[in-house]
Amino acid sequence: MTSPAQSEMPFAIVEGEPVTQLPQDLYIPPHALKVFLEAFEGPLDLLLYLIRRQNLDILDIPIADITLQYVQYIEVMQELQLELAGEYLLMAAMLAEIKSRMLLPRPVSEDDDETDPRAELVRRLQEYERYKKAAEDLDELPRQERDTFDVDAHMPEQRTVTRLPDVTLQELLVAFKDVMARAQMFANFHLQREPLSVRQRMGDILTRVNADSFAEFSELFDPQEGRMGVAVTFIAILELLKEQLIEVVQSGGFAPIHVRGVSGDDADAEQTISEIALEDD
Amino acid sequence: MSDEPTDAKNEVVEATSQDHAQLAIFVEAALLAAAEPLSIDQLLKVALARPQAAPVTKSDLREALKIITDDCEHRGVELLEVASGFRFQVTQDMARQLVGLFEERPPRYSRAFFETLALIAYRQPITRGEIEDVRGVAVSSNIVRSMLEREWIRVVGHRDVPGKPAMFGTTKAFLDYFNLKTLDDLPSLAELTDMESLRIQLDLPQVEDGSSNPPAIAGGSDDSMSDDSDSDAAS
Amino acid sequence: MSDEPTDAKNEVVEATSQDHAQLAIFVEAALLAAAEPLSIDQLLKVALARPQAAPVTKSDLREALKIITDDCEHRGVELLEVASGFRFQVTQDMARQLVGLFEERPPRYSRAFFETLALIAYRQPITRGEIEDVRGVAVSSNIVRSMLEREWIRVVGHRDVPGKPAMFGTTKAFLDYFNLKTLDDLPSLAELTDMESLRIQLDLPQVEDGSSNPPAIAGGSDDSMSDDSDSDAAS
Repeated sequence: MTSPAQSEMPFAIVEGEPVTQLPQDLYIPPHALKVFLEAFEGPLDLLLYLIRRQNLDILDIPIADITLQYVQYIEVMQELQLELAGEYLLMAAMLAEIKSRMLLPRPVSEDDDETDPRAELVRRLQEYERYKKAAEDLDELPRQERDTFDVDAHMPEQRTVTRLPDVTLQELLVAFKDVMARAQMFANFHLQREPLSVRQRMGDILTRVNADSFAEFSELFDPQEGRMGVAVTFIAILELLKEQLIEVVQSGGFAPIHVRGVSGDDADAEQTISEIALEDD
Repeated sequence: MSDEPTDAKNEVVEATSQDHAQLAIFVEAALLAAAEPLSIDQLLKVALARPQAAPVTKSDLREALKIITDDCEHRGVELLEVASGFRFQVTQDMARQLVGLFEERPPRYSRAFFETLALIAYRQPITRGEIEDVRGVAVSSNIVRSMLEREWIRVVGHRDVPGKPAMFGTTKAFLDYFNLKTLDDLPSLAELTDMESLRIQLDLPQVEDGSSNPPAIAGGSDDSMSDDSDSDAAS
Repeated sequence: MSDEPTDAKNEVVEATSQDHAQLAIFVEAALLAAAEPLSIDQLLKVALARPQAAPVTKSDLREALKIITDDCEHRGVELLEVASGFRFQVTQDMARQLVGLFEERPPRYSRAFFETLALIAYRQPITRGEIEDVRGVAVSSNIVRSMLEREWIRVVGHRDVPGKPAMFGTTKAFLDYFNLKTLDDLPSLAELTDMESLRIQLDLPQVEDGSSNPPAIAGGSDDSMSDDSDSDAAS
């Protein structure tokens, strides 16, 4: 196995020149380094780059060296004040942990891979690399707009007969029944409009959400109250948001929406993780 | 190379008919891929932009276009010159054959449409405001307009209140469409309780479609035994 | 007609190669006029909707498609079968010649976009969280949204875990765009160089024709009796 000497390995290539040290006196255009570092799709991608660049065996990663290099990258990124995704710091912590476990005496069954602290990391690296490759393959497939084009012949004007929708008497009757039933509902609603006031609902919501825990958005609605009741709840939530008494949070595009009361700041989880990472260096 | 090969210069490589046939293939593809008609100038520009562009003149292009025109004689598309250039177009004849391609499935009316029509039928004469009162939401002008256009409803008078709103009622065409003699034949709400009897009783209008092709369909399904096994594998 | 000519019945008009050539002209025009690929079923419907429709079978259509394919051999366009049917397109060779035709550059997609797309294509149905597990970074909402907008992916169900995250799968439009007929046509995944303990198994979903994914998923868990021994070890 090649013992990778850090001095020989540029951690970045800037304008064709290998960079083997952190830029201290030498001026490197920050944007160049930034572009280089931003090319990574995440910690796994960065790790793979470090491993592949040195032709290391992915099944036998020299964890100590790789960890050192990895952490140096992280530091450069932080120095450049790149917005560093939390995942990078998590990975640093994981590497540090593996490194320390590697120092512990191994169990007797030396060749049992299950006990290799690196196993999980290797699995993730391999899996990621697999899909990284698949993505490249996909990108290379001949595709519309780039490698082939749709063709079309002009269609001469046609007198198109627009067909009108068909209607059955039954549909009409069902619609009538529905609308009359709803009118009934509205009639009831008129009697109980008072208790559904927005202000009162705002109070109700505030008592249900508090600063310490989230309430699920959908749970704030009671279907039994009917459409108007739901509307009142919704208006109340909007009003509370406007008055900044609650906040609405969604962790991702299609994730459930949560509501909580507004109070002090949240604990900074990232801080703790980065401390672990640097501590270990 | 430019426009017109001068007869005198023998050095000028003259495009052969072979070259023109090749160019025709290129021009055909360009016209089919382009979203808009292409003029001779545009075709020339595109032809010269080819990675290994053989020199091409406008008269070469005209030769190529002639080849394409001749080639189309036995096809369902033709090369047509319009104001802004050349384009491929489905022939008139073929366009008539392609009716099935653009036949849209008739759209469905919205729930709002049905409810509005039902209220007009069952509660006529009725104003738009009154419909809105019952439905609890505004009635879009489009809905009223499309009913008027189908001549299912008409304005039967004006309510004697501020604004003099129009009152709507159903028409004879409405009754005809649903095979009803009078409004009294409209089913009552009570009848809805037994859907099954309703369906039998009502003689719901069948969609009359003169163009359905029973013989053709029959022919198709005759073959289906052998065909289906194929198509399973194919699709 | 063509497939199984019963020797007995002479009345059955058999489609001649002449008829197939005629049909090919029609099919070519239909495919050129249509904005989307047309399946055999759609072609059959359109063919039968012709004003004086001669009876046509699917196997007649396949004959016609073969004629068109052969005819394209010397042209800049080709007939291709993709997931949702047949379409004409400019050949790759010709596309390179047509650089001058398009001002706009083709849309470019980031690495993050393709890695996410690859995971959805190869591992569908897959949730966003599962994608993030493999990639080791968060998946941006923009990427998912733009895939949904292009209709390359769709929500095929929800994973039965807390939060009920949406599971994504690819669409026919995705396959069409990449000139593929089925998911099986995707480039195969790289083999894993395995440590003994690492057994990562890929469950490539079968492409069920027509039937949408949710039942396929249900089918998957039905099969789990036989599969589980493997997949347990995997994930």
